[in-house]
Amino acid sequence: MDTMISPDAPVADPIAGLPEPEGSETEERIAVATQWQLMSMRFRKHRLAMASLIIVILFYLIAIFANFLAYADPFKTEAYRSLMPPQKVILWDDDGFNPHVLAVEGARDPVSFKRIYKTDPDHKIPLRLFAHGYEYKFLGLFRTDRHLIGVADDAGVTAEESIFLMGTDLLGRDLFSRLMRATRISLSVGLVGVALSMFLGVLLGGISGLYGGVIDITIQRLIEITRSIPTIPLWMGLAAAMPRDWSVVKIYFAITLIISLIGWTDLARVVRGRFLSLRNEDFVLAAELAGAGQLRIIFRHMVPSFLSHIIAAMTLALPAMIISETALSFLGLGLRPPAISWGVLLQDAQNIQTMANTPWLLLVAVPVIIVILAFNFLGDGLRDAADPYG
Amino acid sequence: MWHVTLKRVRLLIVLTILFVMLISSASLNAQGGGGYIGELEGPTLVLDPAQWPTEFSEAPMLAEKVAAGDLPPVVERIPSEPLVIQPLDSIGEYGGTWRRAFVGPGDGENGNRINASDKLLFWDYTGTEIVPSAAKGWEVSEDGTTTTVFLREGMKWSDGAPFTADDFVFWFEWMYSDTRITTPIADMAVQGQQGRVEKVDDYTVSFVFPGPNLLFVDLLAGDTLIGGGQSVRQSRGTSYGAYAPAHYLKQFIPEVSGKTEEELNKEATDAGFEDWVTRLHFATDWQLNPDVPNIGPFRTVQPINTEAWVVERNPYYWAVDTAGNQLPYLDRVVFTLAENPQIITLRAIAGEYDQQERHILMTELPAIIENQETSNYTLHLDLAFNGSDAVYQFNQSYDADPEIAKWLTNADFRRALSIGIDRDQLNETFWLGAGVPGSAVPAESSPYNPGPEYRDMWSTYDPDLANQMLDDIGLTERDSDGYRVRTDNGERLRLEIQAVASFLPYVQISEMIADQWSDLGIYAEPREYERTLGMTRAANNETQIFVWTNGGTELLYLFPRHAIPVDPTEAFMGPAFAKWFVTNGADGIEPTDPNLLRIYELFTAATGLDEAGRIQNAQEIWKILVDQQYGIGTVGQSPAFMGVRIVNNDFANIPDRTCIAQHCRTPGGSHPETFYFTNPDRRD
Amino acid sequence: MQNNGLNQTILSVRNLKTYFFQDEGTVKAVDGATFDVYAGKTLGIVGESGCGKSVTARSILRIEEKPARIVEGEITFHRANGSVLDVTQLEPGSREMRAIRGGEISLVFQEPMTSFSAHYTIGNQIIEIIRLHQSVSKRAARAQTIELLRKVGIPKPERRIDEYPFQLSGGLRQRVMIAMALANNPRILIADEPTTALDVTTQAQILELLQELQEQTRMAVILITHNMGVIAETADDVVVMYLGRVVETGPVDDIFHAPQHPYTRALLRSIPSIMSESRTRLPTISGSIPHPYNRPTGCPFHPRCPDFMPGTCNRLEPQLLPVNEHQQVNCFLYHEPQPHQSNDEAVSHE
Amino acid sequence: MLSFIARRIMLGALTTWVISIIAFLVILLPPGDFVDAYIAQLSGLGQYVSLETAANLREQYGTDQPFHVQYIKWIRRVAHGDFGQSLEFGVPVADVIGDRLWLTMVVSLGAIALTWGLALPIGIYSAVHQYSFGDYFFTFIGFIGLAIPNFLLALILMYIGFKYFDASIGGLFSPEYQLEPWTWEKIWDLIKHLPMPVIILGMAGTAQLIRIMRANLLDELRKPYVVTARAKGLTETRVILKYPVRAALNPFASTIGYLLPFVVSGSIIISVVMSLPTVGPILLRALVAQDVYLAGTIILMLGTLTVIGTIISDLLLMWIDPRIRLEQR
Repeated sequence: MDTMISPDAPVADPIAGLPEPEGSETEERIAVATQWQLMSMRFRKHRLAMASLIIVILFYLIAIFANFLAYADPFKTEAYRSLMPPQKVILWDDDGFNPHVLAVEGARDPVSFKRIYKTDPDHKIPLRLFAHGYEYKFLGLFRTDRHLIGVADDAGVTAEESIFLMGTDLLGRDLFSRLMRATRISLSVGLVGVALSMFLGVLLGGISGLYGGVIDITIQRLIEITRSIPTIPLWMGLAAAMPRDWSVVKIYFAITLIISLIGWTDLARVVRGRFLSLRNEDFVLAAELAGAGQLRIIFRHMVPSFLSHIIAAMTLALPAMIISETALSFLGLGLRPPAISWGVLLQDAQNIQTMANTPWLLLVAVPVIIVILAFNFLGDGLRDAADPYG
Repeated sequence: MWHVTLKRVRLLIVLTILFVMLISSASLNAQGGGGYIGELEGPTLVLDPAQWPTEFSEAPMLAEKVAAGDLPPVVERIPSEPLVIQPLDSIGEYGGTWRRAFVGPGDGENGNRINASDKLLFWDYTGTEIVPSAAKGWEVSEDGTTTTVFLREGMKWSDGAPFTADDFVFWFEWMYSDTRITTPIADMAVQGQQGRVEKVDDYTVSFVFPGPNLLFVDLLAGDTLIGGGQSVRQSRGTSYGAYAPAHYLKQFIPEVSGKTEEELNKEATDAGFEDWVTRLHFATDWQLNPDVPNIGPFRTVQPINTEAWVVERNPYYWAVDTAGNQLPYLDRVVFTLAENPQIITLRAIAGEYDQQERHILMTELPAIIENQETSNYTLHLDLAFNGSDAVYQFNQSYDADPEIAKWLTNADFRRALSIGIDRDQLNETFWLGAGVPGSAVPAESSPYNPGPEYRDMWSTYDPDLANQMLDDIGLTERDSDGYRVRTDNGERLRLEIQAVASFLPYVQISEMIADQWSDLGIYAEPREYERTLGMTRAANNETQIFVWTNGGTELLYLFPRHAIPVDPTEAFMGPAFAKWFVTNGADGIEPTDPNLLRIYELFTAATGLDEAGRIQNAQEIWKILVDQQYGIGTVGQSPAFMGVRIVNNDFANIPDRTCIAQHCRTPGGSHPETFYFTNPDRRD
Repeated sequence: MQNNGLNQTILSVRNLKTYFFQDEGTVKAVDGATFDVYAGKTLGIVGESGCGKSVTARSILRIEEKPARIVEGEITFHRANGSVLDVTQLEPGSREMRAIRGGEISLVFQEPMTSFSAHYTIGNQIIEIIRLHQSVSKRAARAQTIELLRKVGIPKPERRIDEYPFQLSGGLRQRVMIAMALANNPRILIADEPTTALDVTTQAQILELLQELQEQTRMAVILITHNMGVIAETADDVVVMYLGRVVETGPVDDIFHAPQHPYTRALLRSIPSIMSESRTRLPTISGSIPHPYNRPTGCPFHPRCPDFMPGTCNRLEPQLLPVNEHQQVNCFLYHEPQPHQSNDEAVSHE
Repeated sequence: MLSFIARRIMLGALTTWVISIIAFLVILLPPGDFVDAYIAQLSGLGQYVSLETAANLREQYGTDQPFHVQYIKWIRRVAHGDFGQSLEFGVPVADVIGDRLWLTMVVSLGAIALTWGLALPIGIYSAVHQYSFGDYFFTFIGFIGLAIPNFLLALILMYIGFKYFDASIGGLFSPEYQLEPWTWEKIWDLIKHLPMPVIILGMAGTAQLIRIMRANLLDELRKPYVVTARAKGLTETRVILKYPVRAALNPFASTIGYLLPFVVSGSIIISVVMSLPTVGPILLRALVAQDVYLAGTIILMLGTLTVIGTIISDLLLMWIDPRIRLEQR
């Protein structure tokens, strides 16, 4: 009975501790808790994973508070501030602490055809915390126009009177604010997609591993077929088959569905493998002998034992989803404007003009890289921590 | 002999001068004299036989073959009445390879346009005057029912076989009239009645119609199914274009070949084709089949479905320069495959192309300008004549949502949306200030332009008036976000703008317009579709607003599809009406809008009208189109479509500015056969 | 420490300390082990799992793995060539250490199932160790291997040599393991729980085999086990360990007949006796082994000790000192606390 | 054993057949047909197709036929080793793919070699030195390759190559060799062009592989046989390379099957961005153009490769893992 606490303890060990109080309920709780405790202990050891966890949490906070963090309407276009380079924030001036940016004026150079922007050292645009800006619904609860930062006098939209921390895109839209919104969409695409493939993977993998026989063979074939078809044709076919009158939001979900439809196979294999090996584990056999019902075995005994693996797998699947979203956008299949996602922003930067003259548009790649790195390290850490033999 | 009156020539000269002045002033305004827009210029034809050269010379590459006995001497290869071209700057030197980009087997037009002189008639470099090309002249009968074309005596196919009236008769009888091979076209008909081709003598061919067809000469010169020329009209499964190499193609057609259909089918399947028809279409395709004889300056030596499409000089080409040198000067043109526009831009700014005007995007201009010196090329910006590179076509036959349809067909609604667009913003952002904002009417230089006031009509930014107009037509209610709501259920009125990626970033342009319209309380959502999907949707009458160029509409009768719904494959303004129009009412939806019906009437009547009458009708059509704002024009007369031209500094006889228009077959109008390399190293 | 005079010391461990350095703290897996190993004798090391037996064994072979590290102590080994050296001073990867490892001291351990690589035949794995320490041809090594297999009682060794470990039963595998350990006639064989995973019959056979072989070769055996029964049958001397410390040493008879340390006594009480009734619960030691990071102050056994003396046992650390001619015990029941044994040193956590 | 292989092949054939149906279905799923696509393509390239022409083409290509008719027509031809005619390229599918196939192989195998060459040693190092600076450093570098969207990376590298190194842009051959027949110079030219695509392609997969290798090896390092091996007196390098690495490599055998199709499929985007004459861009082109026979053949080809690959993997696994080999008997 003690095998669950210390499976390494020799069977014939005569010096076992005092038996625990009767009742399997307590025993299980302890068993599971111990496993989680162990996991968190091991996880904390992985410093990079800890740092990554913080980064991931930060990014999800950005996603949640995207509108609050953005200071400019991400859809507001303005030709006369097209492709403006990032502005420098000046924190101190002669009056002491006075964060501001310098006003910028631009015109197109007739020879180079570039828009050239000049700053006006005399025209300071002060920055304020909790400034007024465009109106939005805060967490979907109430309407407000407060933003974390903004210009003091709510002057708003002209190039002379506004701030562009990361510069602007071709249409003169503020890149920083667009990036905030893109973070929201791209990170949630990942989550929804992973949740869906998780569901499919656990369900089909579980059924396959549990029942075996014809069902197993069928599902294995399904996995093999799905994996054998190159992803791009599948994406294209499925994307094109989407109902045409769907709104951007619905298409967004459809895209995640498409990505997850392809992503579930890996997980299904993992789950199936776990089920197969667990079926023969001592404690499952013991539970079976003890007359526990099958469902009870699955949920009380088997699932907890690989839940940590699922979580790790999920964390590792997320960056793949995010990368897929950008790739889909590149192919013109994923999220398309006016939706703002990382893929859409990256696609905007995918031209020679950006490389040559407006490299700040490439800044979009930075959060993508950071998040993907963070998720990978986080997943790595979780997996290392989840390994029961660690 | 030629149907060009002195009066008309004078008119054209005046118009051209006016036009050049207008354009240069417009461009000065637009970009303060960037220096990239030059004077419209090009080679001219020497039509007076007295000035023709009497001695001929040829390329060293051919001279070798003559010496080896593989080719007859140059005098025998050139017709007795060749086309004599006065090169733009200087008599050229033989040799060299023109390096260009192409984007795949679908980009045959890339080469077709270089071979564009295989048309019977063509336009001069201004794109306003019809001049001879493969045919030396033409004549229209008094009653207008017969158009006669005069061929060049001694002219030969690229394999040396004579090019005669028999090739026209063969085309008409065996390739055009055979329903197994193709279907009849409107270009060969008058009021639905098909015309026919008759041989007068070996070098004279008549096109005879059951009624007056005064437009036919224009059709022969235009980029039309009948006049487009062999390169474009007999490639990719089509067999139009007025003539065909009878001596070569006969072997592929039952009856004429002396073989039965079964025998030919057997041969075809053995060769990997579906049946004899597919094999015939392959055989006629100069892009795919290096064996097919043609009459253009170049013939294919490595087909288009490879990494590099290579075309080489036609040893029997029938044009010479004023010094008697057989054209073309260049040995060959090599098109290298580029899978995406970035590669083309990158290679272009690295100086890897000698002249490239296709597939170069305007928004990349600064990068192109920057690298001019280091990569030894010069940028030219050529302005188009069409009124708008981005027309928002409101589908008048839309019927999926009655409420939406109600507004799409409301003239004031369209007008309000049109004046709700800040075109200067669009011009600055997407045309880098180099376009002309305004309505969709063709350039003021065009005879069809209805008058300068139509450039601004309903096309000047006035958001207050727009708001007022929308209120007045009953769209007064708004939702909490400030958007106007539908009158039937009170939900937000949502318009969908359908855009497909192309030469211009239509999606982004639409995003800017949607943002501007949001100030009017109009919610419009730009939706990007993959091109096939977008076009299919449009053809199926599923789009509300479609954005596309109106390129080609400057010659309204030759290329009406982007202005009037007459061809269902691209009738964004009313696909169901177009279907109704082409099927004579058998299919599609009949329009009830009197203005649209009037447009159809004016358009149909034009075939039987003389030049002046046609101009009058065209102007009236444009007036209605602008007043009704079926298609909202934005910015046009710009270099956006094939007008960003990168030219190697060693390349000569290159016009400063060239005509970019559908009918000019850019760069065909500047006769690429006269281009040559000044740098001897490049001529090897 | 007892010295029989007749017996030659091959290995003496003095005050060995092997600690695990981890982020959460340091675990003193072996905390001052001291004992001697004599030629031809079997030393039994006994204790509950986690008491540091296996770490001691690995420390001798210098295959203690990260994060474990020997921090103090001496392991003096008398080599076959007569030289004497302190193993703790050698680099684990040095040529000398590697020559000792597998050549003069070899290891047989716990899991015959997983102690062999599944990817190579048993022959391959034994030939490897022979050729590593003796310069013989492959052929000769193979012959030697067959001979070894025969010696440990593997039937048809000519055929078995080419089989994979998973094709053998647990007992046979452990025999192969022993054969491998004997391949180079080691001076010391460390058997780390060699019979734990085997059924009772096989256990007995394996122990018998070990004893036979020991008689033939006069090698010393260190037998690590938690099983007092096994100790009683095979060991000459016994070392009892608790939480990294040696709590009692002595000849096997003395330990069994006159256990001194309360822990030793408790251990002996918990051996099931054939005489005891099957339904009765075996006496157990109250409480459980403390968490390694939470080692008690003073005598580590005091929280479970029936003879716990408040104020002494929980504050001061006892030392291993002789109680009689043969035995040494680490307990305040037999020694007065020494003044310099201050508590500072005894605090083991952090 | 034989019956096992026979059963595997039977199942493989069945899978291939289903793939062929799905491939065809996926291509025909989007609305419209090749002719629509063709019209749309020409519209964007300045050429126009009339209604009449469209009708002709439709009849000629048979794209107006229902799904099963088109499918049966194609699969019959496939059964005879004839993959039909590419609608867009106008020549038999085999001719379109032919030249590109082996260039695809060269690029893919190059990428695989790079991935393995980098990932396995790094994975081993990372596992042996778990949580060391080197472990973090190499894993980090590997992940960077994974994290940068490779279409962007390709463009950036090409631009840098143009701007600072005067490298030729895209493709696998310099323009002067493009039209030349095969010579040693041309092969050398190809070799000079290979590193950039190979690195970009290889980088994307390296992190994954490092991670798998590291995890596998970590699992193996904890197993008692490693201690046994150490106790033999082997050097540490020998211990690790002979025993746990060998075992950790095992699972890789089972991934070999997916490797080639995976890399080919993954190379599509890079090939488009860098304009490589591989199968990738024509697959994408064929899909956009709904060139059914061409796209269908490529998908079927990749699918079949995968199926064959998995069978080979199974056999390989059997061959290298004595447990599986002997227990299958």
